[in-house]
Amino acid sequence: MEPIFEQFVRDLTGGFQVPFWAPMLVSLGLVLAFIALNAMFMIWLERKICGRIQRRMGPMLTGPKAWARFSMWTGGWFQTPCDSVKLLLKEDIIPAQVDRFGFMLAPVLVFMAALAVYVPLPISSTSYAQSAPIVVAVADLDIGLLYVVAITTLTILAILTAGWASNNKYSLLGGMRAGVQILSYEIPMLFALMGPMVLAGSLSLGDLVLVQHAGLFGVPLLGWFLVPSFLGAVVYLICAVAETNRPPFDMPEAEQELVAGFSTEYTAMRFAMFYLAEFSNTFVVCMIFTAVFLGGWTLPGFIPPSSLNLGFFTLPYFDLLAGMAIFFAKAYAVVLLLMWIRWTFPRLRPDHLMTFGWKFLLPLSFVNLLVCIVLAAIQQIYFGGNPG
Amino acid sequence: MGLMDRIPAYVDRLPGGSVVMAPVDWAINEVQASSMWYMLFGLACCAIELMATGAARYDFDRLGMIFRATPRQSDLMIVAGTLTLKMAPRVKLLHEQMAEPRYVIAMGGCTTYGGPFYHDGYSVLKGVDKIIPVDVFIAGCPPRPEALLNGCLAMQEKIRRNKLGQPRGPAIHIPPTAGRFSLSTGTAETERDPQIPG
Amino acid sequence: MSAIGLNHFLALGAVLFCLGTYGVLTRRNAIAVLLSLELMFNAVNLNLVAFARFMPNLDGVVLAVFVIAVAAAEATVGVALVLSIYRNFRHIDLDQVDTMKG
Amino acid sequence: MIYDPNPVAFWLLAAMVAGCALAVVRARKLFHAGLALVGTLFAVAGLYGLLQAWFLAAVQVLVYAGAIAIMLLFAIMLTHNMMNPDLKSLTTQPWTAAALCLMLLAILLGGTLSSTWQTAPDTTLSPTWTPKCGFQVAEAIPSVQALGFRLLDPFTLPFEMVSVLILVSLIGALVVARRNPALPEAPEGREEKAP
Repeated sequence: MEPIFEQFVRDLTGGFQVPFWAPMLVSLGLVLAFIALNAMFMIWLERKICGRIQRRMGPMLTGPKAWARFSMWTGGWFQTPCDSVKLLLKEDIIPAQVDRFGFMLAPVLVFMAALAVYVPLPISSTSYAQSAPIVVAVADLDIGLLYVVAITTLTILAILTAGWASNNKYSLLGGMRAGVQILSYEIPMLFALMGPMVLAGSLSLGDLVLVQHAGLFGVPLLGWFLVPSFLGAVVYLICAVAETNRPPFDMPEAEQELVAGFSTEYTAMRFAMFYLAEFSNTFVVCMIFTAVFLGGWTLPGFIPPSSLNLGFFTLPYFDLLAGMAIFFAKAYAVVLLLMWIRWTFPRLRPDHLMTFGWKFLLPLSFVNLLVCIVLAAIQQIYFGGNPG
Repeated sequence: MGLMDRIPAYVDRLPGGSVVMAPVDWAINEVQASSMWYMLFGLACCAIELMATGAARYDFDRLGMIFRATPRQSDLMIVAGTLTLKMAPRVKLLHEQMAEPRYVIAMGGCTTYGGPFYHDGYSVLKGVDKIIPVDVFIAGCPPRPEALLNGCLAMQEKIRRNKLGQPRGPAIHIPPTAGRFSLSTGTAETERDPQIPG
Repeated sequence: MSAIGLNHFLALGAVLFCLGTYGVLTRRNAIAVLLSLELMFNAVNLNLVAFARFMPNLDGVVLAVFVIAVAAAEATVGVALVLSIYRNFRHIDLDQVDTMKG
Repeated sequence: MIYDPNPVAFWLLAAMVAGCALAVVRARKLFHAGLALVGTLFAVAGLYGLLQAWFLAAVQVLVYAGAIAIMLLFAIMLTHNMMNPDLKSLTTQPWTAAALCLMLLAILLGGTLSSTWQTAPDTTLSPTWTPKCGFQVAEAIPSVQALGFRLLDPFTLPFEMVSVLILVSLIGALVVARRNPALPEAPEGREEKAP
């Protein structure tokens, strides 16, 4: 089997061998572009949906006016690019009393974490010109799920650093709240993910998806881990909202008490990096939810052909494209769910948050793990091997 | 904006420099006008109207205006309400903490000239422009949300007339009988009723 | 640059261990001592994993996992002690913590 | 063949380990020392990756950098003024300790470098790891499964003992750190001021 990128280039150019660093550079560029464009789109979508939920219209005036006249849903689509460019052009303030090293390090760290977490996420698979289907990801790591959870801890570090280095009591409180919150919600999250790990017998995200496609007890749809580890899915979703500091778990940046939390002293570019990373992380947890609980790029009983004959033209890599379309459709469905949650529920109190996490979600995730172990044992005894 | 202030002065002097600068000016102004993030603070009764303007019926967000709680991230300061002498230094400090480019709207009579406290208000600052530069004055006590929206549109118009490296124009005054604001298209002075989605 | 062998990793582990020792000896702040202790733990772990790789035997990695778990327990107790000292003395300067029944 | 890691990666990571460790023991602000510790931990995780112990690298980042280091940072924040450089209170007897540590280093290096280790040929894995785009990474050995079997078969007792140890230390930490209402506390006003 050959890496998809190198194969693609060779097909396109007729035998050109790419140097070893080219796939890394290309994937870095692709992920960067994806983060920027996707975050812009998500922010716009969030503002439109927020408007809809609150009986408003959201941004209407940026971009060509005809779009806004057509329907309120299409208006203001140029809003987020405007915001981004404005943030780039604004004055960059580093207050005199801050700890300069930490202050400048924190946004870079948080962005690095947001970037690095994309590595093992599988978005599709292809069997075009391959003996067996291969998973399309930057690198489908053997320890993918563990890697993702580990990298998330870098975000805590960055937020703590931002809070401490700003030399501002609101920032410090916000940073510490964020740290405590992410740290304590990471544990039920990991235990919630352990159910699927046990069911699939693997930590690789690509394997998880393939196992789900194969089905549980021989039934395809049952294989979506949403079904056997339903509790785990619910716990993961709640923890994911808490991890990304989104309402109703946004104590770290509660405007009423903490101004803007850990990002209080940040201006322009540096603030934009925090913002971008936050939305990128939101999308990442949705992608993980899709891959781990919703069957990733597959649909039950649907295997797209590796190339599509359109009569006048044969479209190669059709299964790759179809898989990507399915994957992103599912991921955006989860994004919409998160937005619905965000604009519906009021904010929790910090002590309620801790109680909820430790006394409710953690036992629930243990129960889920137990259920998954029993199911995996049944599968192993009566149907042979792991579900895959 | 250290760099942004110096470059246009050089470019403008070159032959054909203004041709280069015009689209740049247009783009920068358009971007700034489309995303004026205002600072979340209110001083008195005008703040209630400010909240109403941000809420469902009038909806600041359609102008691309969202609130930021910290001055570091906001572009626009809406001084809403009676500014007492005790509060004045804080407002000045908040204005100084905002990053350039920053704009100020003085909302209502009190912030414009002292309002009802003009004669006897020993504790009231008679005009916020005594401590910080103001771009738009909105009359009214308090101004209706339509007037505030009108002021924001005027603010946008003023930003669109900016030229890099040159001082800003004089302040704009919005009279209390400002025209109606059309909520569907965002243009001023139409007679249509507000359309509310849903 | 010559090929990297086992000795390179062992030397790096030794350097890391000595730096940790230096920190433990010179720091007076309790948390700084804890930080330096973590350096020493890591030096040992590095050696274990290097041995596990170069004389192919998984036991080194298993031991490293145990070391990490023990380090977690150590850090928990250490931080609890530091907080307790801080509550009684309002500082965590190890040279000054010399009274019993604080 | 003997496993042969990439020298460029090794020297980069080694420099990062040594530099960050030096910062841990010499930094003026304690928070910077904590940040440098996290840097060291990440570099060591990178070295584990270089040694193809992927699972251990992830555990290092997750447990060490993610939990232990963050807990230490919290302790720093709870016991310190935000911007207190506390330079004077940080180090004592630097030169004596340096001499001692150099002696220790000489002994350790002499010991390790003079002895011959029985490095065995490695038949189980591909010698080099090259990251591939859209491709399963070369079978990471020691793989998670092998490690799991190893943990559960010969090392069952230590494994259980470690879990008991963690439980005991957790309870002990709670007992130690709990506020005892019977005992009087030091007054709040006395900030840490080392003589």
